[in-house]
Amino acid sequence: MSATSIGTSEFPKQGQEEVNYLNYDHTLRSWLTTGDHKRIAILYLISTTFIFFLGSLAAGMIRFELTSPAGVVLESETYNKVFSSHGVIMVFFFLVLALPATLGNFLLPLMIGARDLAFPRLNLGSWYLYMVGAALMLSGLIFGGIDTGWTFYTPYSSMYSNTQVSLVIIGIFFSGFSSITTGINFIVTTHKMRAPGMTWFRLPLFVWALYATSVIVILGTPVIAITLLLVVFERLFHLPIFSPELGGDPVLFQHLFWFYSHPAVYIMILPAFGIESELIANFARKRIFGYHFVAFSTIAIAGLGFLVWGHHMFVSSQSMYEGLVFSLISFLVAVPSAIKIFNWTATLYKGNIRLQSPMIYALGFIGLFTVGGLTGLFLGSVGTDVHLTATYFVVAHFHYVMVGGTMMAFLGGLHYWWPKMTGRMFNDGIAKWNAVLVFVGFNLTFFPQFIVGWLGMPRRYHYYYFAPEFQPYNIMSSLGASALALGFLLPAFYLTASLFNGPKAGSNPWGAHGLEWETSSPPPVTNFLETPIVTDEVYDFDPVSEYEQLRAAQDLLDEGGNPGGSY
Amino acid sequence: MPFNFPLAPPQASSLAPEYDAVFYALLALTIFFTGIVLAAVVFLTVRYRRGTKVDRSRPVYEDLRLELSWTIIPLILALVMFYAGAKVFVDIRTAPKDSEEIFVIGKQWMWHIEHPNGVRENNTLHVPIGKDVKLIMISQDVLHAFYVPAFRTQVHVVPGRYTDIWFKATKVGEYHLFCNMYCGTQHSEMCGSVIVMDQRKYAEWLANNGESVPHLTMAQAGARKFNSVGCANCHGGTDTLRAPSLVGIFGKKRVFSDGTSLIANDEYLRESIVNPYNHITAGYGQSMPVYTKDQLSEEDILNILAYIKTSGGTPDSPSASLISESAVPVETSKHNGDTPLATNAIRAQIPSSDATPTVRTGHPAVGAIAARGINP
Amino acid sequence: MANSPAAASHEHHIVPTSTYFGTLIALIVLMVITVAVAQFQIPDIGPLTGTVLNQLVALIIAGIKAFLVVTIFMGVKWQTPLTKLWAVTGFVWFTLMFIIMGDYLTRKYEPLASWRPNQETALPRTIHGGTPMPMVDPNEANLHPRE
Amino acid sequence: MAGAHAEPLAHGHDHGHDEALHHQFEDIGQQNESYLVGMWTFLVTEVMFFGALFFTYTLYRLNYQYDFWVAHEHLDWKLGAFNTTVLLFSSFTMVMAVQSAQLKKRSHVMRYLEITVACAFIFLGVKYVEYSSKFADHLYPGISFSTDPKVFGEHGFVNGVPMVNMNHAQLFYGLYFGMTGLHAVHIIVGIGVLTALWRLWKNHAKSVTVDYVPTELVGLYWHFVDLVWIFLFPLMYLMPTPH
Repeated sequence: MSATSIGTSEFPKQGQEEVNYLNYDHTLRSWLTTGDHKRIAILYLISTTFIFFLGSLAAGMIRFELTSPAGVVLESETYNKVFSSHGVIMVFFFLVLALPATLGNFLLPLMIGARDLAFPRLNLGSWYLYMVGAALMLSGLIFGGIDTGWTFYTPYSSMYSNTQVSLVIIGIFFSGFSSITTGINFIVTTHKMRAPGMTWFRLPLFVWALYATSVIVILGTPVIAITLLLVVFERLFHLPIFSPELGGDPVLFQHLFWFYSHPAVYIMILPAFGIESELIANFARKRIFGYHFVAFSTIAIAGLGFLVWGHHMFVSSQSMYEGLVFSLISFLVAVPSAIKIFNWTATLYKGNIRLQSPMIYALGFIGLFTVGGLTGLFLGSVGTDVHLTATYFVVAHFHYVMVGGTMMAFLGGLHYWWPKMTGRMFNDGIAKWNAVLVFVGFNLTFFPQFIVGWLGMPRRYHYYYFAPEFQPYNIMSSLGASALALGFLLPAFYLTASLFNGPKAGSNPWGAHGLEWETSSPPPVTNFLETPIVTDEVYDFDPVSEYEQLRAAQDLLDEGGNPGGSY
Repeated sequence: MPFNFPLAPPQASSLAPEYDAVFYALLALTIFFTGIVLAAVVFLTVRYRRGTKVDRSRPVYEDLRLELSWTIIPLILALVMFYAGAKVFVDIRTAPKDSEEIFVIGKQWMWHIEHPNGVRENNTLHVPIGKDVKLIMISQDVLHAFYVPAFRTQVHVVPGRYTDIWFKATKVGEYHLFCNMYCGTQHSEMCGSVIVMDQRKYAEWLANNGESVPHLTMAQAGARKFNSVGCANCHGGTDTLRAPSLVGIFGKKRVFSDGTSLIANDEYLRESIVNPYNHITAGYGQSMPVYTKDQLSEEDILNILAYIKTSGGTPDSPSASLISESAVPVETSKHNGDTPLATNAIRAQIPSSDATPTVRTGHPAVGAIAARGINP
Repeated sequence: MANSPAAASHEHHIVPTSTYFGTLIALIVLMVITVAVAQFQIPDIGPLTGTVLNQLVALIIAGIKAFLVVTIFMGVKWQTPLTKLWAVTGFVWFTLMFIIMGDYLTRKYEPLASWRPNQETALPRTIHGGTPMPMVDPNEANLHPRE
Repeated sequence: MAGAHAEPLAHGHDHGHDEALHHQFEDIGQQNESYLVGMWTFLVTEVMFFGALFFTYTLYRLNYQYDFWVAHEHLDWKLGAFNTTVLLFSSFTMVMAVQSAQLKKRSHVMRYLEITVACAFIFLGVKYVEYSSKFADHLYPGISFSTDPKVFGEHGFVNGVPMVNMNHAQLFYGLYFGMTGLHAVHIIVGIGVLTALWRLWKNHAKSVTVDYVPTELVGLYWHFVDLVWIFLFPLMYLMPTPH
């Protein structure tokens, strides 16, 4: 542990409540004008949670509608708007920024020992950009909705759809710039704000992941911003770029769209990898196995991820040769992902594993991401993709990655750092069972979709009365979705409840390792009262050392009435 | 409806077995690796959970050989699988040279198909078994995708450009045809079926201008009914053993067992079918079964009457014999032992004209099925 | 962590005005060359037609100009390696987009002559309910010289 | 705010920068480097932003070479060359402003910034002239795009037969207005930023006068705008005759 930050001078006086980032000022104005990365993270957490439940509501309607082959309540037009809203909300307004902007924003400076991000006002600005984008998008959904799917394929989106495509796209444009500003902030912070002694290979793997994510964001997002803008221009001013009637090529839109949107998948999953590494190392009480390999595989995924977008277009009349090239590179991405899975598994060996709720999520992540990743091979393989493209197999695959991967890691990370963010402990017993519920509900929801997709059920279909053999799987899936919904709702309740009646968490309730656990919970406004100097390696656990016992003693001390928890 | 859980789509093209080989290889790989990882995670978690007394000394943090092995082995496997997939893909995309060509136009929200001899159909594609068929496709508005799961093949149908797809069907039957690229409001109804026929029947079908069953005359329909409900067992041909022959009966005088007589006109013949014991022909007993409305509709009776009228002539002449079964085209066997597809019900409603279907509101499924008189 | 000596020393790079002025002159001369080259018909050399060569020359000159602007005006020449890295990243990554070109070079994509969208289902081709967009039939208006 | 700044660990510049130093940084050197790296990463996104458009342009240009060439004949390369010179010159004045800021010559900085803004306005003025001639001939994409090849003069015809596909010409003008329009938006933003910077200098604001880096950041942005034009000019205005 950093030697300097453990000093007696930092103990708060007994009985005096410590000033932290949450309580130094209670006005709404102080929240809305804050430059503090921790407060902005909380703002993001509240807004993305709201957005997430909106998107989940749409998902629930989809699943309800699909229980019957001829639909239940919705008209086709409404159904199309519902699934488009689900996609747009979840992809552009939740997944691409949920992890970086909430947990990343909160933790990046803490983990590297900085007082704040490099550009606090830019950080606040990015939240406002996000809110403006979300407001535009939601107003688009309210005043007519969109029925293009989240992919906005031309010429349907540019010449045929009679819905609020332009408004929603402009919302996405804003949200994209919110991501870009956050990305710039993270890159500069990681490069320039690390505490003394915090070398690149002492960085926690979450920081590596955030860095790689940010690089993808700043290189990819502008491309989709301009591409979607061209769609808007095509709609509003009939600026002909992707319309075949004037010589444009609709497939060019798909190229440019996926040039961002495939790397965007890695924007969503890389932070989850980072969180996963943190959780596995800290709950197995062991340094992550093959730290360098995991770190470099993060960068490799980020780089290779930019070269594989064409695998979304194997049947889109792209040239056959291009398809083969993209397929080959897609298979190569499988390798760094495999490295990560194996390294996490190997970390468990000779660990001292605590099965607390974040660890349950982390173990669930390994299982679900393994399935999600391996089924990706079916879609990356240019031959097998022909039959499976745009069926429920694809839907199941990316939900295994996005929900089974990103959401599991997000929940795990949220539970793990909740005491740090709020200073309160939640009920770990409920949380553990909730993790199991999410795991089971998730599998029940999405595993049947692999089979029904393999049978050939196309995605985005409202009816399947002509193929009643799809029904049993859809019913299973909808049942699972109910369980999953419960699994997502419960944390909202028990985590919120912990704010009021949760026991105070010490500075390090999990006995974890990392700079963020060196400061009090919740952290002071400037994160550290004194700039920490890093002298030890990352995840420097020894499963059987005295450190362990020391830590246990510390836990006891915390429970015994050291409210601030700083030591 | 019985819930069955099919685990694989039917294999109905020459590409399907080749495709499935790669698919199942990947599946085996997936199951293998998932199994290994899950087993390892569970085993290690249980073994090294907090509080167990196990040897935790000398933990390993890095092992280059291990890292390299789980880099290189997946890499090799990935390259092998890439090769297998690529080979299938090239086969799927390369149509044999002398394929039969059929043309497809996609539009919101229907498939319009033209066979080279001019036969047109909507949402249904008839193809011969065992022949290479190449579809040349274009869209009239937005992107669509022509997807036949049983053939394991699909390609986008693009506005402003021809794309093509080929297959060689290997199994007679009816298979799903889906539009698999989101194309607007009624995307999920832009589907239909591919009907694989044996080559002789396909040729007949083409020759019949796209009608799988040529229109039957009333007499022909009557003849079929005559045979199928069993009239022919007793009244067939010149057979007079159990019942009088009906050959040339129309307009003849009939003498009954009670001594009365009537001219055999429509009313008499009809009554003899539905109420056979009112007038029993002299020399015969009460042996004819009574046919209820369920067995014979009014239409059937009219058809049978028409048939009886045509079988004029003398009992010995060839024209008196029943129209042989084989001369009447038999309805194509629709399902080759497979689950019946509900698409028949829907497709029956689609007019064969070129018109874009009117927007259907309300509950299309119910509407379509109700139109057939089946209670959904 | 601002412990690098480079950070401390970058203030001392005060580039003389002559360098900047020289660069400006060079840029303007290069621009004049570009304009001049565009007026000439370069003969074909091997597989490259004169048209391609001409544009190639123009782009190479533009590249040199960009290099001058980036290194001298934007001062990358005197910056830390990190800044240099970020300065080239964008340009390098932009070239990745040209992978898309591989697709277009191996298939034909020009929309079919006279292809018309279905006017019944398309959005009205007007901005505010004005007259429909006139579309030019390439077959009527154009005899394409190269086809 | 609670918490005091810790002692800078690396040796700081003791130039009295405190007022310009933000709380999250240890010293002005770190802050400056952060600003520079931040600006460059932003410019990377800008490169990709324009990059997508440049790529689209390249693609359609390759495919519709002849039509694009005919369409481009309506552009006036002399005006384009003039504008290029103006922008190059403004880049020079901008870099001189930065140099003056390094030397802390406040009046020079303001003078150079004024010239730069003036150049920007000249550029926009010329652009206005160019755009209006296109609008006059109905060469803006949309429903009223000209259907008459005569707007391109004799280039649209060979032996009196029209030789240009007006749909592709519309594609060219779509890209022309899209790309130069986006560039013009950047110029307008640049004028705003330059003016703000000028006001800060005028008011002796510590945030810009203590250190030259804020001025340099604006300079980087301005040079980038110049950079885009360096490529736009030959691609749009100087197409060789296809043969």
